[in-house]
Amino acid sequence: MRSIAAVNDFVVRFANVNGTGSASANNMFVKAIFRMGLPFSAKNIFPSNIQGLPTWYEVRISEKGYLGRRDDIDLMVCVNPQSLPQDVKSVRSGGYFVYDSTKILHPEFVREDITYIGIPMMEICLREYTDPRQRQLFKNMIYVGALSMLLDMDFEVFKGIIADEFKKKEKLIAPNINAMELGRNYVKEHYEYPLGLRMESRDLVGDSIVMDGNSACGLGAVYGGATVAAWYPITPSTSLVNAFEKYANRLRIDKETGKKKFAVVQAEDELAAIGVAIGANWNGSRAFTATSGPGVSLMNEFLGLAYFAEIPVVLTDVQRSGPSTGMPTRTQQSDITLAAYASHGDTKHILIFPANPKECFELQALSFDLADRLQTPIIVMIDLDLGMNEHLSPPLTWDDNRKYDLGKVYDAEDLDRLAQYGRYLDSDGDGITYRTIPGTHPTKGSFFTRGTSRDEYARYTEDGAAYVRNMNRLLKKWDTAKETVPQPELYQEGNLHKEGIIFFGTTTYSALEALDLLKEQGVEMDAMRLISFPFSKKVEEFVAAHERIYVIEQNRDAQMRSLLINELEVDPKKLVRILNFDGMPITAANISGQIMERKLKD
Amino acid sequence: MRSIAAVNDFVVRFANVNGTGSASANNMFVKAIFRMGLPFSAKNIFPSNIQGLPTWYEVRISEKGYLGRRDDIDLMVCVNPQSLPQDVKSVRSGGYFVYDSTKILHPEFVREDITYIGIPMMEICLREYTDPRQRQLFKNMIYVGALSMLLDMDFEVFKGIIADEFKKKEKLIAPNINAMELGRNYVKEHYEYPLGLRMESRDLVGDSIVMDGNSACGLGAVYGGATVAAWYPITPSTSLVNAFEKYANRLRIDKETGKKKFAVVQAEDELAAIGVAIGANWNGSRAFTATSGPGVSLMNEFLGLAYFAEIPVVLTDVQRSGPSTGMPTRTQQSDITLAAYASHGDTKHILIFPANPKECFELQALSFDLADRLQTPIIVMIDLDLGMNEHLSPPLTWDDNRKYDLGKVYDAEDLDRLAQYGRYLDSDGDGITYRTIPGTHPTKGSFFTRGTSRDEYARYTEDGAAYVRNMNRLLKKWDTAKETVPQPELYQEGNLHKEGIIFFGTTTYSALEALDLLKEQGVEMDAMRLISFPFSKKVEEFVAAHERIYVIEQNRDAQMRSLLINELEVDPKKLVRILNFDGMPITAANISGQIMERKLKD
Amino acid sequence: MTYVKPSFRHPELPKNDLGFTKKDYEGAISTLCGGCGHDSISGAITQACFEMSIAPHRLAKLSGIGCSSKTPTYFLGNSHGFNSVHGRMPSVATGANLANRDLIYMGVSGDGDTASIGMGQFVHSVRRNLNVVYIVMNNGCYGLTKGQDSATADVGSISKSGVANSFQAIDLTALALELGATFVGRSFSGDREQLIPMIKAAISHHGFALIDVISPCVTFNNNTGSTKSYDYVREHITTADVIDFVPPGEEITMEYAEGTSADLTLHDGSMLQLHKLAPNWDPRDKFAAMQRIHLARVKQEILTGLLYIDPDTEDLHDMLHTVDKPLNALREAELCPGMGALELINQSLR
Amino acid sequence: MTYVKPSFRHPELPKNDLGFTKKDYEGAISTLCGGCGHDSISGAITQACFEMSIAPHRLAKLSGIGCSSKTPTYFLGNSHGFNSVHGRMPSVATGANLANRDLIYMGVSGDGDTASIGMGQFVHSVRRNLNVVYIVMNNGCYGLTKGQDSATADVGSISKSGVANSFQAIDLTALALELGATFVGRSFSGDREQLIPMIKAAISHHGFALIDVISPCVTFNNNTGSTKSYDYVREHITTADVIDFVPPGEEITMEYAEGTSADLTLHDGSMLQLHKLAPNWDPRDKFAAMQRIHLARVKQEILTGLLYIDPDTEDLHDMLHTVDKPLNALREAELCPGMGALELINQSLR
Ligand SMILES: Cc1ncc(C[n+]2csc(CCOP(=O)(O)OP(=O)(O)O)c2C)c(N)n1
Ligand SMILES: Cc1ncc(C[n+]2csc(CCOP(=O)(O)OP(=O)(O)O)c2C)c(N)n1
Ligand code: SF4
Ligand code: SF4
Ligand SMILES: [Mg+2]
Ligand SMILES: [Mg+2]
Repeated sequence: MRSIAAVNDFVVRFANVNGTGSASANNMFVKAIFRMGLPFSAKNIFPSNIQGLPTWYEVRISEKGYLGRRDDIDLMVCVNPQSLPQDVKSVRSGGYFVYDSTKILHPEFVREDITYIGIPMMEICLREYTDPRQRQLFKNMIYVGALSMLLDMDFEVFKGIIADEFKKKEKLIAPNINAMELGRNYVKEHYEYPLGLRMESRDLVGDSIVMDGNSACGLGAVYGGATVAAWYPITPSTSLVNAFEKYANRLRIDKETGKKKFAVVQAEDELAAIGVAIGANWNGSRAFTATSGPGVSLMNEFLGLAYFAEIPVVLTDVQRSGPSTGMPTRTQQSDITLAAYASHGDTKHILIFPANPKECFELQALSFDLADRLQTPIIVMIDLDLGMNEHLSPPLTWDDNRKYDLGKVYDAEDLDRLAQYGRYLDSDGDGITYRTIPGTHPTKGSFFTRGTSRDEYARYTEDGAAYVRNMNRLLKKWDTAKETVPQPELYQEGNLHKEGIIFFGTTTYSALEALDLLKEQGVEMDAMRLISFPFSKKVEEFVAAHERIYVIEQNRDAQMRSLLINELEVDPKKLVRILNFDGMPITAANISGQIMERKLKD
Repeated sequence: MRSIAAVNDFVVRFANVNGTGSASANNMFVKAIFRMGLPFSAKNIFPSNIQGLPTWYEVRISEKGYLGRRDDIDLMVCVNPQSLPQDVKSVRSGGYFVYDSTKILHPEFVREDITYIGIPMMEICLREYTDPRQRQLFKNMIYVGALSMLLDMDFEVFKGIIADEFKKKEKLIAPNINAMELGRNYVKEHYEYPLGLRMESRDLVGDSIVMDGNSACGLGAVYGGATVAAWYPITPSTSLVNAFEKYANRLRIDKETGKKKFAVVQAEDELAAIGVAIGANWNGSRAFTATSGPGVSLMNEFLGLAYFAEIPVVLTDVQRSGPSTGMPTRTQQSDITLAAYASHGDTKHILIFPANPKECFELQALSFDLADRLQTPIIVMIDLDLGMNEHLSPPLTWDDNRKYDLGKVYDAEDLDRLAQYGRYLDSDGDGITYRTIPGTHPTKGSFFTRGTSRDEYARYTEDGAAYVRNMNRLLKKWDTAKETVPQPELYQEGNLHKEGIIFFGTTTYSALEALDLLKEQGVEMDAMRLISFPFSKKVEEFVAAHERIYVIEQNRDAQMRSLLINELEVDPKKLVRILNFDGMPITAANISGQIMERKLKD
Repeated sequence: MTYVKPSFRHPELPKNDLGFTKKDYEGAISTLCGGCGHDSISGAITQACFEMSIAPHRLAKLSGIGCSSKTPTYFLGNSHGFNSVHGRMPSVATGANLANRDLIYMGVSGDGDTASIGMGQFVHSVRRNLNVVYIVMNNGCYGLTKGQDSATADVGSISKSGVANSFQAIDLTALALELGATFVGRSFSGDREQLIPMIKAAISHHGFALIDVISPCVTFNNNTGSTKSYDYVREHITTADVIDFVPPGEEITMEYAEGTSADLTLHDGSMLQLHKLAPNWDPRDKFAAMQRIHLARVKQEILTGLLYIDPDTEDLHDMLHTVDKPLNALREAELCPGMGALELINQSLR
Repeated sequence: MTYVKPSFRHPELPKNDLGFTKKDYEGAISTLCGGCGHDSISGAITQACFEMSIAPHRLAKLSGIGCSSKTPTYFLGNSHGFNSVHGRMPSVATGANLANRDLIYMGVSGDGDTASIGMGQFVHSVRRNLNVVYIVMNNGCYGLTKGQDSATADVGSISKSGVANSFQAIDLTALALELGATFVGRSFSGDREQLIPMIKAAISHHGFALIDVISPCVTFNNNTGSTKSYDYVREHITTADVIDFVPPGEEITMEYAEGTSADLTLHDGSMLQLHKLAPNWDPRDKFAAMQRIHLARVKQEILTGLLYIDPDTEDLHDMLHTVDKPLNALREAELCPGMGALELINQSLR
């Protein structure tokens, strides 16, 4: 049997039991990779359950810096008897299987083509520790220790991480290091190390940070000036609002009084959550809510109100696998159609697609400017993968000279200057009209906001002509939005090839890797990453400039492709579907495979 | 001044005050036209108000049998001083203006180019009646009387109508006839009659009936076997459920006990309404709900559940002008995108588009078969115009040999025969699986219905492969549905021309009339009426067979056109938008005008 | 169509402390049915705000959907208003209130808007002791959709179509009490003397103030047999107390007999004198209030008056510990931590 | 992943009147946290249905979303179940009940599912006296989303993260009483003796039967300071009465002292013996029940027991006058009026 040999380029998967504190141990493993200067990607594959069911943690180390998922598992660390049968199967031929050898492995699980490394983790724990809780926790540190030995990882780095980790509980430092050593020593005594799989320190991560997208969005909302957050708990968006509150409690407390310069309301449901956000924005505060698919469905009526009454509001949709409750702990990009056209009647909404934590931070913050500028809902579309997994990301930056763009708002002086104020008068010809905030002026500028048809002076009307004028102005505003929203990212100067690929959000990592895979097979194409809907001239030009474009997305019905066809009036034949919707992040091999398959058909 | 002269081909508009009982008088006028054997269309143009605001009633008489709206008003009957200024303006040159001359007309409202016919309605009432309520009611009969004289209508017909109307309150017959005579006599004494506008009896309506679409849908639900109706009041769908209850109370009472073979629940909101309908269908009853745009928005989450858990349910959307509260008493076809893709995740829903009361009856009834057969929501899409206005329609028919298609349901015997029951096993290969109804068998066939991902045996799973199998099976079911739903109507044998038009629902009347107008201008094209979404082979072929197709619809964003592009992968350039979205039913002149304009561009 | 009134100034019109006349507190001409109870309530709101000298821009009107929810167009034309969606006024009001704690929020709803589709939001805005005046124009039916029974229609009440309602009525005052509302009153659109001071008290109250106003629908629910008709209400109404509202600063002129009256100081310094109280009945005793409501229900009486008040409570802002300055007045300097703080965060993420 | 239990038959297992063993009433192995109160309630439901000899297919399970709403997978595996969407179980149950009045409907929900997102539907299913057993597995938090406070969390209760809740708790029993519920009980997941007969009584009750079961969340809300922890509940629990459930036919064996017990005959002929009653307290007296609940609240007691029952009431079907035969059993012949009737209708439309 030939065992796999690789340096800084392989996939390790941990099989744990949900709710046994394995997360922190696994995180240390990843932190160590990071501090050894190696690019990685880590995916939590967890059940919709609180305790007891199998959960996996998958880590890819990539010297080349590929941050997408890769399918085959080179090394499996199985600490969960319940999932052991499938875990054994999932190791690639030539791979390694690390397991708790306290109980001997049943013969039926012994494969000829992989290497087994048994570590009697429970046995060691029973010997070393008495407190059952300790036994569970340190068991995790033992396998991390063993791994560090097997994979030739820098133990000093681990010591540093443990020291940082327990800064506040110093007496936990030694025991944790000791637990790791138990694992390291067992390996020393019983196995040849390192394995064919090894890590070598490099300097490849520069000043990058490690952060999950939800935390970045939450922090972005703090920087973007959000003062009101209303939400209802739902996986995978819960941690976004939690992060906003955490950071706000740190950065938004009034020095003198200790009072809060923000308000977080846990609403009774999603209808109320967006209602609160709309009410606050209407009244001049920057407010937002965050949810996932089911919540967006419930927010439909309010989104239509905000579109038609032209009230700014920011909504972040952390997408999960639908429809309905679907697979609530799996990822997908499948709320696109709903978000783009949410609510009855003729409506269109602005969507923003961050692709990494840095963008989550920047675009979440920017969304408040966009909402105020365009006076309409801004829907930030991320997904479970970006929101809940930790990603290697460029550091966050903020220009201290930046001013919030509050959009077109008349203050008291403006109103005194005006002969007559018309809330829906398109005085600038860009489709965007001037609003006033309650409390501005005792006798001028007040108006009545409503979801019913009204004239330029916000007066109720059933006059068809006035209605049509207003609906057409909203289209004009839509055109203005196209060039106001963040522009797409192009990955080449000009267009070099006949074919192109379009992708967005978490599809980016694997799409870029796929370009390399294709190149290896002699296939080259141009690439564009969408960041916003509606699509700007740039997007239109890219599509026009290519004979065929592969649209890569993570849903069944090619929802983004439909938006491109509808809004750009493109011939569908030109846009090829490249899809993955099994709830796991799409891989580069999958993308390049589908593209090559399609090309063979030609 | 040349006054308009026309026989059986003109438009009369009544300007009344909302809530003054003018409706019944105006209806008599229409009934008379009908009984004189003349085709007509009647539109109620009412405010979102209960009492006091202006309301209009527009009647078109068309010997040629055109049933769509026509714009210019030939004769205005103005009984509302509030709207008189705009009413005077709206009469076409050469037209007639009938008004209450009790007060003399202010000079500024006197036009040179129209004929004024003053009837001192209030004065006559004050003279003839003491009771104020009578004065108001009979005032309406007086102008109807006057009109009958001016337009040369058969008074005997009116007498018959009044006799029928007051069958149960006979002593009201004479006074009403008398009131009409007051009007007739005043005309006799003061004016030349008939006017240039006249009606002559014909035999052009055959065995047609006059009915509104909501009543027809309500009756269709009775015939379709609906036993549970859950709803929440909203204009313009309220009268649909009211009609179901009215007819059910007449036709669904158990002889012996006097008890009801149906249940109507006024729910607390639309979420509950569709929840009740879904619960009842899940438990083996045929149940439905009806609402309008705002309700559909609120039903999004439940629609996704019914799609994914595969529960039959029928929803009728009586569309009104959106977005948000919009113009609640105006018509539109603008919920199409929302209905087709309602809810988060990858979802698609079946839509049915009746075009007249006969179809409302038949298709509403058929929807229950479709829902049971396809185990998914069936959304019947009508609009305010079809739902609330009375339409000339072929008589309703029902085949007494017809059996309800309850779809794939296992009973106790089936289950005893089965080795193992799998709720989501595609045993027939058409994507449709077998369900069981609670209470069927003590130990076999029970399963757990859920909105989460599950395997073929309805067991919860987070396995991506099982999830994908299920989602692909739903697509297979979607393909099955294409040929299961009602097929489009073609208006020619084979394809005769290079161009074609596509229309649906209430757009039909004017689209067909527009074909004649175009022909007069030497332009001929093929026509197809869509009745269902998804689109079948037939639709695909029609689109493929033409170089250019004009898609006629009543919304801003060309929503049906988008469905055609998305689902049939058509080049958008081929499909030309013909739109009207001012809340009034689209006219033939508007359609042919837009088409000619477009052709001039070529 | 909303008609804008010709608002020519009558110099002789009486002015309030701010120099505004009654006209400055009026709205567009009502398009409701003649005689609709809702119009009387609009009048009472106008009068109360005029007399309290509330600067029009210091008050915001919020409503859902319905004839009742249309009324904000017909009063306080110089105040911002928001006619939101059906049943969701409470959440919009919550957001507005969080954005600016300094304004007065006048929430107007109907029995359908609140007791049916809006029940969830109503319950939770009470729970949060949101600082709003919450007026329910209660006619026992859905006026705007032509008179269907609402959830506040009494069992046995006959609708215009002659059908008797068979479902339990929801008593919003009792419900609010059970949920911990801090100000609960009931009144009748036909009783301005009672309604105007009650509205003033509600405006002065710091926290959630519910006023359930029986407001007959003349078009759909004023028939004999209806328990929400003018006649029925007039015959069955009883009052728990009479309210004198004494603005901050002004002093109390009236004296009332011991045990039959109670004086309360409200958050904004105004005084409330409740008199003609039933013997040993204290509007601060929640359980006694519940008892009275239930007794009245048994006796088929419509009990009106200020039924319960807890004059000093914590509202949502107090519970969330938000700064005193309105959140919508905070700017970059106060909101954005800047690059410095961000650098530290980056550090912590390596 | 749901594990199907190996259900090999133990011949010696006791059988009930229908010849079913306890196993026939069990479900899949629970995936809830070890020690979760919800599992005890599942056990009690299983036991009650086994002892009552309910044919598995004569009962349907309905729930919303949450750990609590997952439990129907873990009991009565031979009964149909519907795990619907969050907070909407009441409407789905209403539809199911309307379709077939002959089945027993076991609705299971959580405090989040009912008191937050589901409040509106809960209130209105009470109002319609829907004939369901409505069990709230009440742990004062959102278990499945990792322990946020729910609307039933008491003021001052400390969450696992150490924060004290500042919002009023919603007491579902008091709320249901105020709304006219006809069967209101409260129990504790740890008290099978009380819970099992209460569930039997609820099943036998004709109309809406609420059982609010305090059911600690061991993972997120069992910490000291939490008022929903096992320890706190055990320390503060009191019982209003003890229930003996006597199935139809069987006769009463126990005799209890005058004034401290009450015998009730339920709709299905079964008997209910309530004893150890507090002096002069009648569970049929709604207002007395409210009073007791409020007193207990003041004393910080968790009052359990059958708090109120009205044994003979009209349920939704009675109020709608539907036929006795289940609506889902009616076929064309009974439902479709046919062409004859249609011809008359056509006539009337000319
Ligand atoms: C989501 C939604 N559902 C239904 C409606 C239709 N609708 C408008 S007003 C109303 C009820 C109003 O009743 P109430 O709140 O009591 O006000 P009232 O007219 O009686 O004053 C309804 C059901 C709507 N506008 N929106
Ligand atoms: C529309 C919607 N919003 C939010 C969620 C997320 N969610 C799942 S369970 C739950 C709360 C459950 O709390 P509870 O009903 O008390 O059940 P428990 O887990 O405590 O037993 C929430 C908010 C959801 N599934 N659907
Ligand atoms: S319908 Fe009723 S509630 Fe509406 S305006 Fe008329 S009287 Fe008032
Ligand atoms: S999280 Fe709490 S409620 Fe959920 S299963 Fe665990 S203990 Fe039970
Ligand atoms: Mg009302
Ligand atoms: Mg809970």
